Amino acid sequence: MAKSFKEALESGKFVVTAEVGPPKGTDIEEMLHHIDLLKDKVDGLNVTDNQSSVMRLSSISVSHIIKEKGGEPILQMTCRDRNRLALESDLISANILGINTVLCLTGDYITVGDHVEAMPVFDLDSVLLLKTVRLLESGKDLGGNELKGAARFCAGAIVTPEANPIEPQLLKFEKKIKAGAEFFQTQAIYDLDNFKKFMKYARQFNVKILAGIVLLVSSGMAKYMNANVPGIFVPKDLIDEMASAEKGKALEKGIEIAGRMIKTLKDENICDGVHIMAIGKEGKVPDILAAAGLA
Amino acid sequence: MNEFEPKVVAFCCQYCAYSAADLAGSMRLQYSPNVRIVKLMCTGKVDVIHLLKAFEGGADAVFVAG
Amino acid sequence: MIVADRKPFDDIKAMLEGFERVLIVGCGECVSVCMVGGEKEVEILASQLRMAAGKEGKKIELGETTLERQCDREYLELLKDKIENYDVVVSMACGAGVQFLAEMYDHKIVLPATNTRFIGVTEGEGVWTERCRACSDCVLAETGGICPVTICAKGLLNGPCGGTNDGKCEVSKEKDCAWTLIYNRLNKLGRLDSIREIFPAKKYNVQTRPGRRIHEAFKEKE
Amino acid sequence: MQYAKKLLDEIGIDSRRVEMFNMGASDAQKFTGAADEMTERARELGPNPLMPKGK
Repeated sequence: MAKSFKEALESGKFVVTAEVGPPKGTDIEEMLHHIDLLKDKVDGLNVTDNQSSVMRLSSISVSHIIKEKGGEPILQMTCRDRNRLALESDLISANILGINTVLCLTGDYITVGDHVEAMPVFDLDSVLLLKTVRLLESGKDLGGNELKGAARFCAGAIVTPEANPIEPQLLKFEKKIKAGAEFFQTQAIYDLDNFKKFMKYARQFNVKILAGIVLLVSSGMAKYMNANVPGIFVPKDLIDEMASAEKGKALEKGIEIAGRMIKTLKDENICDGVHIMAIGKEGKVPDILAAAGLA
Repeated sequence: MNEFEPKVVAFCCQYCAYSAADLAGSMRLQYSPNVRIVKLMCTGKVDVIHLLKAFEGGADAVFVAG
Repeated sequence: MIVADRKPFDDIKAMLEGFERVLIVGCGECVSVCMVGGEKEVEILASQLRMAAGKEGKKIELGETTLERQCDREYLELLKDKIENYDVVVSMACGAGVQFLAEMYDHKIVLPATNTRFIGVTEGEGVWTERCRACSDCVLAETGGICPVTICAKGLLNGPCGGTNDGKCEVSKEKDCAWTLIYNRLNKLGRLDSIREIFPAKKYNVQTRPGRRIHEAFKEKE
Repeated sequence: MQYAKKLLDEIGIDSRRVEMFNMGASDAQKFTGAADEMTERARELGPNPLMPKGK
């Protein structure tokens, strides 16, 4: 797609993004295959930044590869591993590589990953990182110095509509908007009624919301997420539906559910798009899009 | 090793365990002759350091009864 | 107060390998209160060292003393005569005390018996929790008296991260989410407005390392 | 008591050598039981490793 992600967002169309996880190591064959498979089918491809605090290829290098292949990367940036100097430097570096979309995140804590003894940085947080992006666009840096050439970004953030308690989460959501977030990708949502409530609230702000869709691969996975992943709630009827799938057909059922949810979100004009996370099953994203009638 | 006779120190509260030991005597109950009793007002007073000191002094086992 | 842990016995024993005359110096302040380096703990460590040496048939001569505190020269001076009778000093104070002792008696080997952990409070019997990071730029006025720099694992200044769950932290279900606590406290006080504005990035240059402070009244003397 | 056991284990003295028993003033049997049990444990574990051998 020739359109930039920002143009896609502003065009008013139902925006679709997916995710690419950089591998741990220099063998990128499989990742390149996923990029080729997805780059023309979505409006943006998120590139995770040492996801789950596990050391991998950098999100900038992979975003650059996507750009070179003609795709539209969404650079994820966390505040976990870099102080403000490094973050600013990486932001303007990304910009000169043609990477124009950034998703500002706090980042998981170090000890959930594979380098538990490392120093957690968190010099800035996601709100301040968004502010920093806007500052760099004004031609200045956090040290108060003039830049030789300003940055230019479409900046986004995340929100967790199922967070418990929700009030502090919404307070932060509003701060992110104040700091300059233009779009939000949400944590995985499954309960559409609850999501509609969130959207009713979110609609008072001038931001685009892309609902997070995580592909279910089994009823066990749904139960696991309910018990262990903060901010994710899979309602019982969906767990039952997954469990009802014939043996060996659970993945198909998950694709069907994801497709159906996306179709509902689009047809009922509930939100502005979706962000599909097919963790480990990136190859199935085209099937999900087909099931949603978007292919 | 056959002649090894352990030295056991018992820290006893004078109101409960010491009375119990006394009663055991009156009842002519047999118990290990290896036990040396240290009578205390209350075993709440026993500190870790007393236990360590007992071992330093050569005790083979130590118990607190209260 | 400053909260510390005692180093594992094996570590202390290994540090003292080859020394026969050892002076153990406790501290009567924080480490006494948190039951790791006061008079009683000096006795316990001495007893352990004696037994361990006895078990291995080694000779060890232990001195035991506890100072009012080890972060003031006037108390450290009291060691002046005693210290000469020993090859090595084991300080059971916090890292500050160990260093000050070592600085004052720089011809002696001074070894630490504790790992200094944090500035905290006595949460309950035998339980201490961290409450201050000594960041030199206190934000407690805005955050309802709950420190996000200390209580939040990530030290976030602008609200909870996405890892918060049922008021707990993503790092451990045992830990409270600082921002849930802050939100609830401010809500109760009717002061939520104090966290609606974006909190600026923290100024790390006010945390000079090592820190140094001179009381106004003493500045001229300097 | 746990603390005492830990301190003993640290220096390589079997923590089974120390124990706490609760009893009332009339529990003569409990006392004799405790006395016998600890003597038995000491026999099993052998002499206090701190003491010179052969005594």
